[in-house]
Amino acid sequence: MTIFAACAALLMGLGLFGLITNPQPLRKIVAFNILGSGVFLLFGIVARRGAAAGVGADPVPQALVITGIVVAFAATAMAVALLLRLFADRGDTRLDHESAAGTEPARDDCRPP
Amino acid sequence: MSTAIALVTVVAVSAGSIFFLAGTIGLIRFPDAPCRLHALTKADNLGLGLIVLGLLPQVGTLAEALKLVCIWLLVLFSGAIVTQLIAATSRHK
Amino acid sequence: MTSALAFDLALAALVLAIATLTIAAREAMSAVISFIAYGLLLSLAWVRLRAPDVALTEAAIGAGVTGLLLLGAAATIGDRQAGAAPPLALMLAAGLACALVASGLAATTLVLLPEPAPTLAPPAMASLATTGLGNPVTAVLFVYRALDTLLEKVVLVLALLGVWSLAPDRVWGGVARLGPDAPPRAMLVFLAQLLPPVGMVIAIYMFWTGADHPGGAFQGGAILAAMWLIVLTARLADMPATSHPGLRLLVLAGPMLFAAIGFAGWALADAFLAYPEGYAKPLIILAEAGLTLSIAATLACLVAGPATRTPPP
Amino acid sequence: MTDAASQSVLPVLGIMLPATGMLLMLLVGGRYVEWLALILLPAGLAVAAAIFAAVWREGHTLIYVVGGWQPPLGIALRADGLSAAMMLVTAVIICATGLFAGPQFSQPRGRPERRAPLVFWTLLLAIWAALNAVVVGADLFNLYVALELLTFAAVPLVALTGGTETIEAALRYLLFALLGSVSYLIGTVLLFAAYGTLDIALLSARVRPEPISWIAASLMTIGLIAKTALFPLHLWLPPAHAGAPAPGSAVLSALVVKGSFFLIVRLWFDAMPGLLNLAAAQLLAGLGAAAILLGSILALRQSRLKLLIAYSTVAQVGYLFLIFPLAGAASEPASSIAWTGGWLQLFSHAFAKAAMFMAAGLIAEALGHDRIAELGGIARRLPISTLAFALAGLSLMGVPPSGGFVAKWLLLLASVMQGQWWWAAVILLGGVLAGAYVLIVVGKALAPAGAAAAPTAPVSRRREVVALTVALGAVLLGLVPLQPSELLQIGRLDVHALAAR
Repeated sequence: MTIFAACAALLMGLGLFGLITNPQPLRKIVAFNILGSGVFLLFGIVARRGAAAGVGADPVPQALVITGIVVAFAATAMAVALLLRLFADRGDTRLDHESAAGTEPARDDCRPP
Repeated sequence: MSTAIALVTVVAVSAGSIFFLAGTIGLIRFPDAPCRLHALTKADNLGLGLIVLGLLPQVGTLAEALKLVCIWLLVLFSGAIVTQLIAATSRHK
Repeated sequence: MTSALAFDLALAALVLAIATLTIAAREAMSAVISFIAYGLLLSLAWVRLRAPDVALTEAAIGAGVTGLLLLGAAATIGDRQAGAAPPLALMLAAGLACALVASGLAATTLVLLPEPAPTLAPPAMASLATTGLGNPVTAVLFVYRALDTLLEKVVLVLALLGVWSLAPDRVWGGVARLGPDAPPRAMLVFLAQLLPPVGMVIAIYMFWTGADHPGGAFQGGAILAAMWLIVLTARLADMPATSHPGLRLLVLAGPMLFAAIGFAGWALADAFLAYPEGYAKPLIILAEAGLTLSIAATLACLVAGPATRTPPP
Repeated sequence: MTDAASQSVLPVLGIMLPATGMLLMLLVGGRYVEWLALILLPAGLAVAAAIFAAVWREGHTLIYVVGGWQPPLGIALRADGLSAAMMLVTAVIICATGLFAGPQFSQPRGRPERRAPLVFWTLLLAIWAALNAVVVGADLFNLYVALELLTFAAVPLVALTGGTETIEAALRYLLFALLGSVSYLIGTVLLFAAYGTLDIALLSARVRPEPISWIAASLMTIGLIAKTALFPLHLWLPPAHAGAPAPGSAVLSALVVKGSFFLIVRLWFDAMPGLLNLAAAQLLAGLGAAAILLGSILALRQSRLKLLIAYSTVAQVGYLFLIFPLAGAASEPASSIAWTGGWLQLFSHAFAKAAMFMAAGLIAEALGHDRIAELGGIARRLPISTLAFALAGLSLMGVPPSGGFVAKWLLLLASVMQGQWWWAAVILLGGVLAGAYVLIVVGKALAPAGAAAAPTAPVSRRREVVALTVALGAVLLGLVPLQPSELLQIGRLDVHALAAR
């Protein structure tokens, strides 16, 4: 268990590093998933430490992780969809365009026709 | 008797593992896609087959044994097709 | 004991090595491929942590469906998008900061957590008999903390709405593009004819067994989604338009059924999301059946993305 | 565990009514979406009002144990005075936004379903459900799910117009928010590992001032700050809030950022009472002060109206964090005064900012742009919208008798009473800067139209009146007798009393 605790902490560090330093949003999303799985692993260690009453791991943190994995997937799906749309519109996916809305006049094409 | 069964398991699983190891080394070292696939399929089919074979004497019920065999068959099936697809794609490029 | 320890050490080292590879990979595609390998290995770690339900979820959703999604994105975008990497000094500073964070977290979990560890396993097991379920994780998901599960289903639907909303106005309600435009290879078609029946059996087994053994709606739904995606990629069936009433019903039926059961509990069993005595297990299986279908549809639609073609007339 | 009188199903309805409503909308689609909204908005308002009335009348917290499973195994929902007030304000702003957005997001008769209306109405209800779940949530992980619900509803709203810039803003917002969620989640698991519960009331009894509590609380606070856009994690907010369509901006700026702020207060004041020490409180308020000054100065330098308003949100959110040193100190009555002032700031900013974004949206719609330099003559064309903007601005500046005035006055009073005069200086300076950026806009609007003034598009009178009414709400909050201060205390003691058992 000690081994996986150290593993979880290192995974979180790695994921955070990738999220901060990698300029490509797609790689940021991958890094976020590694960061997230490190956090989930921490839940797993907490669950394993809570082994009692004849089960090998506390079921409550396990259930929380299952919920968390699904939520993380939903986040990934939304981020990927935004990324692909950005790529389709602009041909690149850089996030360092300054003053995002500062240069262009307000667009409001949600008005009724 | 139990020693003989254990021996069968150890030998079969070890042999399977060696196939996997060889397949993985091939996957990394071979130069192009068809060669790599060639290495990989050996690991999948034979390696897994041997491991399943080795584990069969250890299971308690018939249902568990069937599950193991099903796993092997599924891997064989999907592995064969995916290999074909990868090969076709790599030739296309 | 020592062999188990050695196995754990090797597994943890391998997981970390592949994670490093994923972060450091030069190309987006290799990063994604090693991420999938990472997810599969991680599910082994979950087995070692005695959490087989999580292991199945991690393999099916964390590695499988997420991997599929990322593969699609990497194939489309590739590395053409690269912005400039931050300067070396900044990288080093970030690396140092992340190392600090990691060691801080490691120290926290290794040193500061109390002994004996607090646990909710005894109350969860003690009440298990009243639920009629055999799998305590399912009991937490559908009985003790059912509100989390219900809201998380709403999150999933909301994510799908968010993805769909990225379709340009003129193709709203249209059809998403899945896979390349070229006609599918014969082999893929063959796979799509043979595998889905087997996959469906496994998915149903997975959902059914979830009440008493590892498995459940998420894992079953993910497998079902994968089968549907294979069939769609092989063009054996048409991708339904996002405005198709049947598709919307499929996505929404599970969460709405679950909410309805929740409200029925309010009317019949004195509390929202409570189950009438003796009916807990059948009601949970009913809810899970609906959710398995809805999860499958939602996951598949999330992978397929927003509409890119106008709806068929 | 809890007395029968305070059991109530209303908090569940507060979450489930908009949540199931949202699912239904997606199911029926097309024109039925607006009809559903027409039913659901008043119904949700009625639920919020009922909760408010019940808490007010009974004077204690409403509790609902979901599924009958008591914490720590199960999940409870708690509506205390603060939740009740938050829910009511949320409901009023959401309903006003619905009225404002009605004509903008309507499906044409007899044509295929359009994208924007369906997405807007479903997201509006999803945000409502998420905010209600955040304010009545009493379980740290349940609150995580609620926060994610809020994020997943807010991000597509930013990208709703479909412009490339807004997509980029939405993606950046999502990445910030996800980092925030992960940080919050680490804190949650550490607290569970240390104390064996996720329930806030149980936690408040078990938590001890020791390193692990500190680490967990810090991580959770950092995560929530990223979602609240407190300086220095504010970078995502201006493009996101300025890029959304006007009704979306109104909800995002008025309500969504407040959801995560609410949780920071829940964490430090309810879940971990006694853990808040001077250094942490001063640090949070210091960031708040930096946000007030920096946000205001950046607002002054904007050339576009919606961006100016968005930077003003960065500044106004800063005021909220003054609550930590001022209300956290145990020096009555000053801390109660600060507590009331802080929440009044939140409520009046919600009204003022919603009104401002509505007015700005109408102005942009009439002119076809929102460049501040070319606003000349708009006061003559859209007098009601300009008045709404100005009235909302009065509240932001803190001019009597507006709600913003009373809020800032109370915070000022509390900081002087406690000898923390430096916060008083920041409050005054922030007021002056807010005055400057509001006056720039109003001055330009009152100026005669330039020679090259473009023709203006017609704007719905009804929508102008909605904006004005919301702005009047911000002003009228200042005239409410300070009785709400008692309401805001309801339940604070309950939690502690519960902890004592």
